[in-house]
Amino acid sequence: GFSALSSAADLKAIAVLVPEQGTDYGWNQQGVDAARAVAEKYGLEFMPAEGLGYGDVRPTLRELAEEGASLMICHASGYNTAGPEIAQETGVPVAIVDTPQGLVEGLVTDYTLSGHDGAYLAGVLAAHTTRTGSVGIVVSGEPPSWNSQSAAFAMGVKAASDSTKIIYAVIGPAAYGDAAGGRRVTESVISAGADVIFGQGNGSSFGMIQAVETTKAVDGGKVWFIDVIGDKTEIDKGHLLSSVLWDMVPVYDAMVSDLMDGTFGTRGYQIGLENDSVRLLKSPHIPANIWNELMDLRDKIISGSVSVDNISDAQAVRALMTSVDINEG
Amino acid sequence: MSELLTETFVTALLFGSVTAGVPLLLAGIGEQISEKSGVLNIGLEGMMLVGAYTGFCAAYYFDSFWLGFLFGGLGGVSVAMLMVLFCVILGLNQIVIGIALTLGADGLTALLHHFQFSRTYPRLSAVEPLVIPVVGDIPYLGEVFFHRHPVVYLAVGLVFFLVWLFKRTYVGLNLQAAGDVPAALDVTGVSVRSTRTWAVLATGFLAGVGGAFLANIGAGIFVPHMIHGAGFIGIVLAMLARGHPTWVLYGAALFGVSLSLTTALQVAGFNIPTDVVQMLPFTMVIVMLILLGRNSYLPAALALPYIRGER
Amino acid sequence: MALSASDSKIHHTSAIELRGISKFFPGVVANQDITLDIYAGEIHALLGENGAGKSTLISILAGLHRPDAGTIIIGGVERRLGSPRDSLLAGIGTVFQHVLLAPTLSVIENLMLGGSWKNKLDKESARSRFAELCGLLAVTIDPEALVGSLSLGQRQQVEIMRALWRGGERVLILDEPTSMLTPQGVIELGHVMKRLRENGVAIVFVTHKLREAYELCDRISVLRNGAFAGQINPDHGSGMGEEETIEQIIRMMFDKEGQSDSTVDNGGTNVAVRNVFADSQTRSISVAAKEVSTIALPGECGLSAVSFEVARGEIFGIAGIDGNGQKHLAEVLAGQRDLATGQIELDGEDISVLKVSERRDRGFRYLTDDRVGEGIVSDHSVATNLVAKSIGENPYWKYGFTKWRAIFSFARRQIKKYDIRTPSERTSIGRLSGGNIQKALFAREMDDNAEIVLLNKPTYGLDLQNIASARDRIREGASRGITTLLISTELEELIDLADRIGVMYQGQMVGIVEANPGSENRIGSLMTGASLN
Amino acid sequence: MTSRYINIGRVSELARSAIRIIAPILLALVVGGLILVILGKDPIAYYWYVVKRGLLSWTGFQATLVRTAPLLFVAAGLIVAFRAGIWNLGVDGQFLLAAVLVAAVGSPLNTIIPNWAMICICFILAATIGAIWSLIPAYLKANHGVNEIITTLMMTFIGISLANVLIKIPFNDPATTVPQTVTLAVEDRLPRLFDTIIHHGVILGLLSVLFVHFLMTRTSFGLNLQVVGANPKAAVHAGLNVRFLTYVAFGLSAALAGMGGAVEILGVWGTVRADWDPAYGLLVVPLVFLARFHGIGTIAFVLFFAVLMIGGESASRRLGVPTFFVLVLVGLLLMFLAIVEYLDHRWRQRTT
Ligand SMILES: Nc1ncnc2c1ncn2[C@@H]1O[C@H](COP(=O)(O)OP(=O)(O)OP(=O)(O)O)[C@@H](O)[C@H]1O
Ligand SMILES: Nc1ncnc2c1ncn2[C@@H]1O[C@H](COP(=O)(O)OP(=O)(O)OP(=O)(O)O)[C@@H](O)[C@H]1O
Ligand SMILES: [Mg+2]
Ligand SMILES: [Mg+2]
Repeated sequence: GFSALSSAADLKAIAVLVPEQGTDYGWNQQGVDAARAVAEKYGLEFMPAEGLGYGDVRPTLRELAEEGASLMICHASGYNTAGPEIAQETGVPVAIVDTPQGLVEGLVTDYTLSGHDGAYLAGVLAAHTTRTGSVGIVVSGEPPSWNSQSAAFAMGVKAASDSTKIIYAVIGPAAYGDAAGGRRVTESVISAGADVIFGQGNGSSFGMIQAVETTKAVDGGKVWFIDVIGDKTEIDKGHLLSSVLWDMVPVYDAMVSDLMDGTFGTRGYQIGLENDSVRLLKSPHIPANIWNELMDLRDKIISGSVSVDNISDAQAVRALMTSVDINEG
Repeated sequence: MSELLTETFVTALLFGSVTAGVPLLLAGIGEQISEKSGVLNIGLEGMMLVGAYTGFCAAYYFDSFWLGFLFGGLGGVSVAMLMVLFCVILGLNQIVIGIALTLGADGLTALLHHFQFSRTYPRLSAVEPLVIPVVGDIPYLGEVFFHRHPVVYLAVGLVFFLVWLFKRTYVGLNLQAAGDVPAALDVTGVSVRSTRTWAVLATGFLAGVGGAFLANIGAGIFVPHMIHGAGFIGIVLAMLARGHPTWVLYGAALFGVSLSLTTALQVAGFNIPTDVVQMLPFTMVIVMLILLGRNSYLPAALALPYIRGER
Repeated sequence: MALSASDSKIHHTSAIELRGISKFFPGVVANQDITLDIYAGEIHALLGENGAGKSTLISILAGLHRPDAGTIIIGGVERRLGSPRDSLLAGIGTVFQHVLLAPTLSVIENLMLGGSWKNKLDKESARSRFAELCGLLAVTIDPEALVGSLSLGQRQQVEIMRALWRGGERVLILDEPTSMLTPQGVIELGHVMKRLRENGVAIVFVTHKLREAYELCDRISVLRNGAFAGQINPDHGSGMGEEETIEQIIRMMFDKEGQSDSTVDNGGTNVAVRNVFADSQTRSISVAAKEVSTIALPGECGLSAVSFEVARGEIFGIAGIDGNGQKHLAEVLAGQRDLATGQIELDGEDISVLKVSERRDRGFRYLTDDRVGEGIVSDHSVATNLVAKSIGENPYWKYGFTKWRAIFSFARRQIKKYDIRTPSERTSIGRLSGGNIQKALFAREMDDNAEIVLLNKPTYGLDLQNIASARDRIREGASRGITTLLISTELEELIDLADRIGVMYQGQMVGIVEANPGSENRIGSLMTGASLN
Repeated sequence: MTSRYINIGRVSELARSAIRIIAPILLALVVGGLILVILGKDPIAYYWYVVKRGLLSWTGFQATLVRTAPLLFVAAGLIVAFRAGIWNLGVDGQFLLAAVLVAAVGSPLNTIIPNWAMICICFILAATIGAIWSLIPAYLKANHGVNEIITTLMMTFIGISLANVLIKIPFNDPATTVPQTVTLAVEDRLPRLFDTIIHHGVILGLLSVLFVHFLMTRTSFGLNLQVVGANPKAAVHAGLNVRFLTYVAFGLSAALAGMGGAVEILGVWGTVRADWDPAYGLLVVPLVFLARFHGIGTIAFVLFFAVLMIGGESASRRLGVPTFFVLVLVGLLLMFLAIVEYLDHRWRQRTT
């Protein structure tokens, strides 16, 4: 049924499916907001399905298809087996994440989001900011998108100052909502010397922020937090150094237009620095000179003169961290 | 790694273990009380969740950790009251009600959070520890154990209070009889109903305080589903402890340590998947059970409602 | 009767007056419009067949049941006994038919139960109190022993102590307190009761042993089918001798003339002592225990080198004060317990290693004395319990499929044959009266394929008519060639039934005596170990 | 019997129990409705959507049936265990591990042997894995009398972690970026009924419940288990091999739970993703209790709650109610249904 969709008139509604409520200043919220924005832009009906959890979303997908969704965005890596199956079954185009090889013309497209370029910049920023010479990475789990950013961040740090230590810690399996765990682990990382924390994790990242706000660095000074995906400025208490912002509007926008041109499913989508779909949050705490340096670096990356490889394998990520070098040596 | 494992770091790790252990301890000894009296309280997780929510609200709005714990306890008690009504007074199936309460509490607190906090995510400030003079200066341990909110000292004290209560008081006798042969207690003129009622309420209070501790001191924030199975671990600890409060203490310590062991290994750079480390405590316990193979004492009337004169 | 009751009121003050008490249970009227006065300073026997409603009436007085109709007047004022506490506060102490103690608590702790939780535990004073009660009842029990480790007899004594411990200053109720006691224990209890009577305590005494009732009691009330059936005053029974009185009681209890001798006279003077012992040597040995010993946990009494032989068709009595190894002996024979040394032979074949089921297949039957504990599955139906030991066997199972219809009709037949009082074969057996449970167990063991039956206190809790029929069945079985091992604490019963009697003392069989009325004293001295030292 | 044994007729039992069921459910819905009103949503609309989607709409109803398949297997397992007096609260671990192994071997096997054979082997494998995972609790209970609530709960905790390790390391599908096992192609999964989305697992689930119901209530084996469950001392006294029966009950129960995992993977998922744990046990345990271990009752309850899950998801989405509300509703219904069970039970007692 995709030829039927090849003119704008047939596009009726966009559905987006997210595992948690779209109010987390992070992955879910960015996804829902972006889809809403695009729907408005094209005057399409918007069908959000939030808080579906990580269980079986096939019933919801089928129902959305029945209700006339023209595009179903499965905004969770957990949905990328179900999505294509239902696309085949119902003929309704589906977008999934983290599966570049999974494209099916007219039916399935993929958007693999990685802010690794941005994370690289964040790493540089961290290296410039740290007083103690140690920075920390705390993640709630080890999904590819987290991994590639952790790796890029580490590379950024090393690029800026080779001597800076990088402390890496995973809270635990399925610890996405484990705020207490986030805080506990972050506190340990801070007391291991880190005074800049690069934190990735949904509910648990609030625990990390809590730790950053309530724990002194080993030098007695303030600890900074670098966030990902969302913009928590509204709820910041003065520790939010920056954030690697992800903007999915360009991605969804491109999907819809491809859908109209009948080229849907012929290419995957990324976010990147070039169109600011990945960018660093400019907080007042970042000194101007450093910010300018970062922006230059950004341009170099865009121009390709600096390239950041995209490492998504957990083991490879750990290999980049200071502690492991010491271990091997 | 050697340079990473500084005193501050090790201290922080142990500090974290204690912080993680205290909620388990509170919930565990709480559960132990109601189990002694013959009520199997599967709703522990729910009581902790509600305690975490109410405790956080109180601590946040009244800006007082003490009030936080108080209301956390009361939150737990409010769930416990349902348990009392359904299981002690009406004699409904304890496992059904326990699970129902846990599911309901999970949904309700998440719902409340959604409408109340999901735009602002309020967070508490750091807690002011009560530093115990002398012992507080011991390297490592001093900070880990004696730079704490008083509630931690109370929790540990409670363990030994319970040891005394169980062995040396009528309440202890009554609890044991109520869990063993309720009728035998009943015919001596002590109401099984109020024995079990008080026991369950006590459980609710302790679980609630445990939840509040997790939210206010553990996380400093409330997020949905934040108890994360701690309640069920508490149930297991209570049962393994076979009526000894001190064993719950050891159990809670074991879990606390294993949690920060995960972090320690990672920070130290050992490439062990977190899942493996997570398995350790339970695996240890199972192995211990197989080796020691002591049959676990559980009250004979555990999970059985008592209806007077029933044959 | 009513007349005698009312005129005697003139010179008696009533401790308790029951007015039209009724109690209904699912499908049963347990008590029906019972009106009864209990006087201060009397020992009042409450008699009635199994299921007559005695325990129910007592539960009502103990505050465990609320009567569905009627009022209770205590010391002249109407009282509502809404809970055991009310009843205790009203000065009523109770010994329950089925022991109600916490096995994981020590004896002393069990006795202390019930103090207000606000007071502090004072074990010392409790111990001294305990000591004097032990003296009073002439028993020796370790106050620190866990109740779970005591024999049923000892538990019953603890239960009696508890009744004396608190409450009971106005009325003391004893529901079959002697069922598990030794003759000596019964005598001591009698003294205690008399002493309490002197202090004006009213004592309600339930028993199935009419002679006990006759000897101890001032008045005797009889329940039948839940209703008050009449009253007798042995002492007033001017000119009415013991036999006559008992005749009259039986008439009241069963609403019929007492028939066979044994029914009336359970006094053990049964002359027809069969003397198979003499020729038992010539007969084939059916069961033999050789130097059997067991390992005992603390509190239990194990066996040390017990040996005996029983001839086919013989009734071999095993006497002894409860808790002298009878339990272990029974369990070893039944195969529920491993023996440490020695061996057990069945028809000359060593069966020491055979499992319970295998011994059962060889025709071995074991009637346990732990009725509620291991005898029945209390929340399963009477029918299920009647077949519980032959699950999977024809004709009630075919290819493993249950034929419930057949089972239920079989159950109905058994219920009729053994006169088990139950609303239906589907009623859960736990709801039956003590005696009726016992009948069901009896029915289960006494099936046609039985060749050796081991009966542990088979008649305990039975009313005398059922005792009579039970004893007849045992005799009849023996005459059919069934080998019978009869464990009992009641000499009278043993002497009445058995050919020979082995006496247990502290886990040893201290002697085997030919059973005849003359040998009572010999056995008695063996039981107390007197003959040893 | 004697005149005093009254006969109470079964008059209007149906009507009575009907009321007993309906009333509390209504109460639960009213309480839930109040919450909705507080949230400013229309309760009637919500419930209507639930019924419409979960029950009345054909596709929705299919979804409901599909959802029941694993629940029914888990329920069957629990019926066996509970009737045998074994509180196997570890079904989730048994379910999950079986699921993981089925997912791991499923599609490789399918390339070398015919589909039907693969499916059979997967079910056998699942049953075996489940049973193995119950071995330690069984041993500890049978030989040391260690309470199985503790051990099974712990084995579940371990099982969940172990499942993750398996998925992330040995069974990880290199083709996917997220850690998950290889995926069994849709056409190789359990065949579907006609042209619906309902796979045969649903029927197997129904059969499994009916089977265990029959097994436990109509066979000597079942009665043996029941005796052991109701009073182990009596079982010993009756000469039953309590240890053996304990192992069997555990094994059977866990095997069924494991097959539940197989059905979910072969029927719906085709793969298992790391950190996936549907924790069906937590829902099914109370349902089996509420049905008093009765097969038909269990099926009814499972269906009812499947409707609620499928319908609730949809209703929440349409009305913009956070999905947490479904949890609240489940909790409420369980509570009020427990009251039904209680009243009904007491009433039965009064009549038998
Ligand atoms: N306020 C309380 N705190 C803790 N436990 C209590 C409390 N009140 C009662 N209990 C428990 O309930 C049990 C039974 O209550 P009950 O009312 O029968 O107590 P009691 O012994 O009668 O004391 P009192 O009647 O003076 O309150 C007590 O033994 C005690 O274990
Ligand atoms: N809680 C109960 N539920 C149902 N039926 C009961 C209950 N208690 C007693 N009954 C029934 O009431 C009747 C009287 O029982 P009760 O125990 O009072 O008889 P009893 O005189 O004590 O007999 P026994 O001499 O055998 O002890 C019996 O038919 C019994 O089945
Ligand atoms: Mg009181
Ligand atoms: Mg009785």
